[in-house]
Amino acid sequence: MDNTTPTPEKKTETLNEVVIHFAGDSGDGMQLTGTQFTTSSAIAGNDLNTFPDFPAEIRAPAGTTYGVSGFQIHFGSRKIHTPGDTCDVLVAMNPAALRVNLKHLRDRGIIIANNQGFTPKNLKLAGYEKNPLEDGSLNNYQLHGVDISKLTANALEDLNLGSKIVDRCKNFFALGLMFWMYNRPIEPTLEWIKSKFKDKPELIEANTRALKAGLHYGDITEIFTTRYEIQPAKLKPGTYRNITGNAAMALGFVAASRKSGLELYLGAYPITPASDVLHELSQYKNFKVKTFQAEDEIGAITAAIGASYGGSLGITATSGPGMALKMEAVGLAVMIELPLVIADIQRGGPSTGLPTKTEQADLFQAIYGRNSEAPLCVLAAATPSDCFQMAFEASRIAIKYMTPVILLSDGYIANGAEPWLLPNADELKPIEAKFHTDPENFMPYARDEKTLARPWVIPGTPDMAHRVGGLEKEDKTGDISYDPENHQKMVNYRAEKIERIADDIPDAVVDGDKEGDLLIIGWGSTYGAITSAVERSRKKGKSVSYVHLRYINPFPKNLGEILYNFKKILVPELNKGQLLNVLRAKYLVPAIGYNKVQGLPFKAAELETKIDELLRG
Amino acid sequence: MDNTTPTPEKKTETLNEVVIHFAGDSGDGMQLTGTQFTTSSAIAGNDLNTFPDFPAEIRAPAGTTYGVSGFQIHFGSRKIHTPGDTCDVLVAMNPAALRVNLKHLRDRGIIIANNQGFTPKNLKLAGYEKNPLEDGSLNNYQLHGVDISKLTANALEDLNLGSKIVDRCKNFFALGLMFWMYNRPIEPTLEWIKSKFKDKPELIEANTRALKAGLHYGDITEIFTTRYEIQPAKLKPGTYRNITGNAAMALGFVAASRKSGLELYLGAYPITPASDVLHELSQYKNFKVKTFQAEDEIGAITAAIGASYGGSLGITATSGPGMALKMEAVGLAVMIELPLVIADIQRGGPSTGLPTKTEQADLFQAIYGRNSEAPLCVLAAATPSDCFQMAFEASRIAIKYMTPVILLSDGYIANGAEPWLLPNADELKPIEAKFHTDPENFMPYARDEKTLARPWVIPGTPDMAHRVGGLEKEDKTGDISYDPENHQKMVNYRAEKIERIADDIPDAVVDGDKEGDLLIIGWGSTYGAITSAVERSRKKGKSVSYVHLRYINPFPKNLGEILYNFKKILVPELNKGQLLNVLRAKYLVPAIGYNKVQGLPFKAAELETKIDELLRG
Amino acid sequence: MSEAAVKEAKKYTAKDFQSGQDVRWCPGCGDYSILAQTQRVFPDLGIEKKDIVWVSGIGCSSRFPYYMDTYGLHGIHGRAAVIASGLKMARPELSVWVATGDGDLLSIGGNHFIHVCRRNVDIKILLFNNQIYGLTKGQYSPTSEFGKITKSTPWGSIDYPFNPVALALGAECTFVARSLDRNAKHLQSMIKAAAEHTGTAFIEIYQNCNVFNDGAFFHLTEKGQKEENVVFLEHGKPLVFGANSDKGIKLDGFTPKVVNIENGEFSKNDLLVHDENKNDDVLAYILSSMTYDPNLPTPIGIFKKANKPTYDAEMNKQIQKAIEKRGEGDLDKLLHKGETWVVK
Amino acid sequence: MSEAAVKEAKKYTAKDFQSGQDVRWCPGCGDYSILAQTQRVFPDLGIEKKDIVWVSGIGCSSRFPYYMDTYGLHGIHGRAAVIASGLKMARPELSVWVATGDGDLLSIGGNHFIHVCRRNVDIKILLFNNQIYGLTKGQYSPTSEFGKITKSTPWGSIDYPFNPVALALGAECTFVARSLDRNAKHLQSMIKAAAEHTGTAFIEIYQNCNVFNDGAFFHLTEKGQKEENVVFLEHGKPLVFGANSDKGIKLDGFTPKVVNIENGEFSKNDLLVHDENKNDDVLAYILSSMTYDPNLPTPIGIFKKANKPTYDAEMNKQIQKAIEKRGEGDLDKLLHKGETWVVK
Ligand SMILES: Cc1ncc(C[n+]2csc(CCOP(=O)(O)OP(=O)(O)O)c2C)c(N)n1
Ligand SMILES: Cc1ncc(C[n+]2csc(CCOP(=O)(O)OP(=O)(O)O)c2C)c(N)n1
Ligand code: SF4
Ligand code: SF4
Ligand SMILES: [Mg+2]
Ligand SMILES: [Mg+2]
Repeated sequence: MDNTTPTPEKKTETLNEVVIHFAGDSGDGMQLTGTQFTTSSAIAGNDLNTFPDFPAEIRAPAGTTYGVSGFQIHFGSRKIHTPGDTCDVLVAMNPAALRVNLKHLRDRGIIIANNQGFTPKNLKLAGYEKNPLEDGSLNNYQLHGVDISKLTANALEDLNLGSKIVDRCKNFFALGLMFWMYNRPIEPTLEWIKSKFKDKPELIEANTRALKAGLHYGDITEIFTTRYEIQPAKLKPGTYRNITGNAAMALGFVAASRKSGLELYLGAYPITPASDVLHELSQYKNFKVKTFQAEDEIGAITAAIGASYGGSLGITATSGPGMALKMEAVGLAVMIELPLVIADIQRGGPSTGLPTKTEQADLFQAIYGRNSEAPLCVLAAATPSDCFQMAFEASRIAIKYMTPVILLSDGYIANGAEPWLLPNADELKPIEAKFHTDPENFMPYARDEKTLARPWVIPGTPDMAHRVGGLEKEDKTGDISYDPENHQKMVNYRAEKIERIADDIPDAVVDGDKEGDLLIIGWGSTYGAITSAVERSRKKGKSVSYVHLRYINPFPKNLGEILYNFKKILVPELNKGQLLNVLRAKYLVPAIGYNKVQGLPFKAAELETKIDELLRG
Repeated sequence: MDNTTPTPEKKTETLNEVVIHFAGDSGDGMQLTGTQFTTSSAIAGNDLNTFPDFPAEIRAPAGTTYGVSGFQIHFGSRKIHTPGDTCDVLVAMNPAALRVNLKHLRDRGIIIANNQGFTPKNLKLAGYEKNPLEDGSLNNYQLHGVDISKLTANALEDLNLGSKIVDRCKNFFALGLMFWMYNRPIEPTLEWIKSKFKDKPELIEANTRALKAGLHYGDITEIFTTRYEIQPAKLKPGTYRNITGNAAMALGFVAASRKSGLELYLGAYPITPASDVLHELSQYKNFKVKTFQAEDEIGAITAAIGASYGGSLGITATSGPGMALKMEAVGLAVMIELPLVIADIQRGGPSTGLPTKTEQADLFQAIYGRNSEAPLCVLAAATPSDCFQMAFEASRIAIKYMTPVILLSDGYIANGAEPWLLPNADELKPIEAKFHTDPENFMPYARDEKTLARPWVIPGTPDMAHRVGGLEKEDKTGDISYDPENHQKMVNYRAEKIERIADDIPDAVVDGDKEGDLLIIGWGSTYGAITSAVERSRKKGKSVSYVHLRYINPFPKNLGEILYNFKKILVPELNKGQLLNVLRAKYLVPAIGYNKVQGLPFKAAELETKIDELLRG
Repeated sequence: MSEAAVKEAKKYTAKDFQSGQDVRWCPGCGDYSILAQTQRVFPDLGIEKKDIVWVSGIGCSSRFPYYMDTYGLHGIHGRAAVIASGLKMARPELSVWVATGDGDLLSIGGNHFIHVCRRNVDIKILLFNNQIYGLTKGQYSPTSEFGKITKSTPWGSIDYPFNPVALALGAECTFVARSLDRNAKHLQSMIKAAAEHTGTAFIEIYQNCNVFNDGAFFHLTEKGQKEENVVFLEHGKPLVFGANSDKGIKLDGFTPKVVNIENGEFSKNDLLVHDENKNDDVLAYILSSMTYDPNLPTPIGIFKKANKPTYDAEMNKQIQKAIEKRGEGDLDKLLHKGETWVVK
Repeated sequence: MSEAAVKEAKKYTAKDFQSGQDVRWCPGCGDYSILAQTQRVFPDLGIEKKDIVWVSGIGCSSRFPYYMDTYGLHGIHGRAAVIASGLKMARPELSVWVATGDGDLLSIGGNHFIHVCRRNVDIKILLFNNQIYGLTKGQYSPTSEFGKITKSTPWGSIDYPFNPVALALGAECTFVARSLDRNAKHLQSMIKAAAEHTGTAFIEIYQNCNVFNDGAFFHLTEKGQKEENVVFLEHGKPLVFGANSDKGIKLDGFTPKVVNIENGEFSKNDLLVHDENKNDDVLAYILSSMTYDPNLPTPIGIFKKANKPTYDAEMNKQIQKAIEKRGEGDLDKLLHKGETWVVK
């Protein structure tokens, strides 16, 4: 910030939290803009939460409402749990972006609109008869039409770049303006530009200029009279990094590999929103991570099974439709009792559904979606950074119990980001992974007394050749057996083994009073919204308690007790009541659901209203 | 029965019911023997029930216990619901057959053993140190060692056949002996032999001679002093035919095709115990039945979807592992809302499991086993002949509601047989199948007010071209839509459509009192065993009521009411409690399960004991 | 089809095949041209619009059916060929087309592809081969070149690519061709030829994905490069190529070699003459083996065209035969088949 | 492998490879011979028993691993090739073998098969081709002949069979061979050659299912017939066959023809000479095209043997390269990568 010109007097206001929504065409770079703002805010010490929301098409036709790509960031000086129900600032690069997102803007909220985007064609595509920037329809907001495209072009004028390239820089102008308005450091973005375009100096120059032009525009123009300051959040001391759920999950697996001494093997087939797990892991070759992009999801999981058989930590990552395809193979893994982690990054369905939208509707599939009695462990991550922890935990359980584990995440936390307090590698508990090598009395299906795990003997071990497979196994020997009593015994063992995992996981923790009128039970990515809603309700003096489940099969052992101490139980889910169903069947409690299936996360306010309603009624 | 020689005086006793178990090596033709005895008994007017039980290997090594193939038939002059908990007669062709089945023989029961099968080698393979036919260990039974192989060879001596061929005829000798003992007509078997071997006259002669030799042996030998008579059962008047579940199911589909006017299209991939549905249907080409043996289960179901899209009644049939593979495609069918019937002939699992054994553990998979919210209708057949009715019903619902329907059967009723009171084709209700052809205001996702079904418009219809697919659809237009509210609406529609089927199915019927101490709820193939157990318990004066469910999703509307009128609810299932779970979750009743996962059907006695226990405790 | 019917069908123009749905591909995507050529050539096929169905899987390319004003089924990933097979068996009178991508057809859908070829179901398959996964944002595909750096292979891919033409030949496809998104005329002629073929017709279309794999085929499509890098296969004609038609392909044993036909050493008469109707596939194999050879031009055109009864026709013939033999099925008789008895 | 190790491994006899499990195939099944030849030849491979793994799918043939006293994984239907691929990538030092059937490998497993060929994963695939589904009791398979009457095709099948050799070639498999269950010596030599090949090795073994498809290959295996119907492919040798070695195969253009070499018209010198190492696949294709031709003998032997880096080796090389370039991964550094900040 060297070459700033003298500026008109501006005042600075301090805010506790702010929500900004960047929106434009799929090609307008809104995801990038959002990410840069996120990094900068994280480094400024704010807590934050983000929600990228984009169409399934790569570049949907310009100007259409279904082609709008958005990125919402919520940051503040207090703990931030959600990307925000409504936004304070809407940056709209075109009329479609305005049309789609205006309903989320709070009363008197700020609109920054790119005047050049509001062409007659774009207005028509968005369904506006008149230009809303001009017809007074936005009087209820603080409307700022800015010549973003034009000002960007002016700033780059003497660089002699093509008009397309110039136009692509406009998002940096918008970013610069927001940096100005919220007093963010620009250095991280300047660094990013430099490394991103390291072979294209003209683009470094262009984007840097656009960014600074936006920044200076805030300074010099008279439209903007106020800058805002958001103090750093009081976060736990330590080193932080901003992370998305998929990146965190990949790291969790690498950590588990290191801490167990097992090589990591990922079999995967690309699918939204799980592909980033593959992309991340395929970079870590120097961690001896093997990644195999298979011909399909069945190949992906069965190759991972082959690798696990060979002594690797075999994992696979996918989303709903791919998950459905893997289920026959999951049954094999249940039968041959090898470690395997199957990550399901859920998305909107059924069928191809809404590939880029979020949902929590694969819980049934995870618990029940296989032929016959094929029990396994099911875990669910709560936040982006929790994906690290749960990937590590899933691996630990898979190895210790010689079982497949399904780890549920979803599009919302997979792509969303939050500051992550980095663990030190040394602090992570080692995972004991032992290959059995003693041929004396070796039985492939003998079981550990406590865990009921069978021994893991890998090819290459002398004098312990044996055969495993999907036909029913004889107890201990592992030979093929069709014997009725043996079958019953083995079915029971497999179920009991999973049940016993409950001895090895933390008790469920009640956030709030241990008994009362209302208990909320949540799982997965709704953690943030529920936490916010519960906090708000408590502030209003309501007694609401909250249990968030990361362990879904088996449940924590104390869950039953907890449930029976509340008059009402509410289970909010982004599905039609799947955890609800499991809880009701198991504990026979008259829990009720709060369900939303719209491809979107909960808003804290929706939940707050529901809580009010329940505590009133 | 022309050339019978004068026989020693034999007495004839009348019995109400008899259970015979034929057992031998996989290659001994026991399945055939059982089937022939079944036909003959059916024609003799008895009610009956059968249970074929064989290993997964085609011809497992001779003499081994795991290679034993068995066929049990229960027939009588009263209504017969099960193949019998224990047998009265055990025909054992070798020591392994004896070893495996002796535990099922009742006290003082009859053993007919083939002396020649009890060679030292076979005795050893079966784990006998001494010959049980000689060591007195079978004193508790009516033991008859018969030189079956030798006598057969004698009878065929002058035919100059190879010894292998001669040996293969021995099962007909055993059959003949049983025919004699239970006074069965031999004509049907003679007919069968003639048509089966129509190109091999020497085999007609050989098998006929063996059969008659067995028959005459009973007559002339002094070992057997008693013949038994079993009066015809008092069955509903009408024409009967003996039928297995898979054959009945195939006919049910053909009937639905005829009654709807839709061509039947089966996409299938062979898998035990479902392959016979393919085999049966592929014969009916003159009914315009198209059968396609696909490259795999995914190809099978997706081809059927293609056919349904073209206006056929698309169906597919499989078992557990194949079912798992189809689930992604089932989701597509849910989304594009076309008629489709998916028959799952359940078998022992998980994974490859016990392919030739029975189980009821795919209920979860049927209801829940897909990504996201993909509701569909689930039906279950109760008996072999009920497979006809339920296949017809599944087709009706699929067509009327434009939805996939899963029809559950299992290995036990699929291969088991019972007399079937034949419906007349005219009596079967027509199924209305209408293709929409009016382009005026046509909307591919407009809905019938009552059923919520969308219109079925098939390619070839002028001026109604439209596109369907697995991405979320816009209400009415069917265009792609990622709109949140629309998604919620469509998710709700799909759920509601399935719920409404409840208006269109019969109420659940309580067998017994409408309230009381104990209600049993069953589904699928356990019908016979539960019915028998309930009958027996009632005879003992206990008040037990019984509801058998053929409609599982949705449940009959009155089911809730029924449940609340009983103190205890017992749900016997051949799984670890799947229907139980669904009932508990939905109605919050403290139902308990009685579960067995042994690859075998329930015995009535087991259930009786459980009932006693519950009514005592 | 009667001539009158052809005429009747001829009434269409390209516009009649536009569904009116917004086309949601990236600006500049090669898919637009394939769509345009299809819409341009379909009026000439003499098929009634109502009888045309497009089936697809999942991918950018698989959005194709939405943009054609015909019947359409946008299926699930990899299954288009077998969905289409089921439809064609059920309704042999329909004209069934598949739009698919290199991931959709050759990765997850590879099995259905080789089986439909083997069975010779009468459907037409247009493979939009952009050598990349477009819709999932740029992972390498089974046709990507060895060593390709993509999101999922930051250290370079280590898979050898399929040669889709060779694979189709190995699976005994009866019509195998290759074309280019940017050669409108050629693409039109291939689509037409596929339509005219009875049996499985497979066209591999090299398609530019300007977002994730821009320029993959520029050496075959752009002026100044394509002349030296493409050789067009024309039935009965020698294989000539080069900006000045100065080169040709000559066989050396089984091995195709480039020769100069202008400098006097060789003439057109020495060149390999294309014969798309050879009843063994050897010539087609030889031509297909040129595909990834950097020293040879890439063959574009029809590799093979063979006659063989189709699966769908055989299926329906069998039904006719059964009806002739047994009479049209009588449900009552069927129910009463086998051993029955009467209880009074 | 060092010579000492070879010697050490040589200690085995066929018996050492018998697992002691009861063999549960039907008496007379061709699978017994394949098992016996494998057990006979394995001691000669110089591989330690502990390092051998057999992987299979589902089918009669897929029970094979139970009977070999090595490590074994009996997988699920159709997935053996890719399970084995995963294992081999994870443990490149193992010797990984696949036992599979024509249904398992070519029907449900077709896609994994062509992809493993394309990738050249160093596994050995033994296809027990009995042209029938054995374990499910006799439905036709993708290699059954057209018109075959089976339980699922009582009116005759209407699928054209795959030619597995051609399919493997189309998918660019690096080692392609064919053998016979009843020719012990030949089968042994093929298994040995496969073991010696580095890369995907595919052997199609014609196998008699005496219960559901008895005699399917008797013309190739039984005395009095086989002599006229089989031509053995031997590297560098002309294609001679016939009871009196009086016939041979000569190329007419690309078309193989039977000629008599005894009556003076032709001699051995006119015959096609086999070359299994040709770096294009054309000769292999020509030979494979003889398979179903009733006028030609069936080629048995190695069709193709080519050198190409394997997928598993490349994968592990890439890891070495990454470690060299970046140093062995440090978890703490990885966690702290990118933009971090400190809260105090
Ligand atoms: C079962 C399943 N797996 C994965 C996906 C994700 N997916 C959608 S399209 C696609 C590949 C697209 O590549 P291609 O077929 O080449 O089409 P393109 O987009 O390049 O035209 C993938 C992997 C899916 N939709 N369903
Ligand atoms: C997913 C699945 N589908 C179907 C089956 C049933 N099945 C078992 S083996 C088999 C085919 C066997 O044929 P092949 O591979 O030729 O082996 P063979 O028995 O002839 O040796 C089939 C269809 C199965 N086990 N799993
Ligand atoms: S991503 Fe590539 S293939 Fe897909 S629409 Fe864009 S340019 Fe076309
Ligand atoms: S069914 Fe055929 S392939 Fe299977 S074991 Fe018996 S003979 Fe062998
Ligand atoms: Mg592609
Ligand atoms: Mg086979």
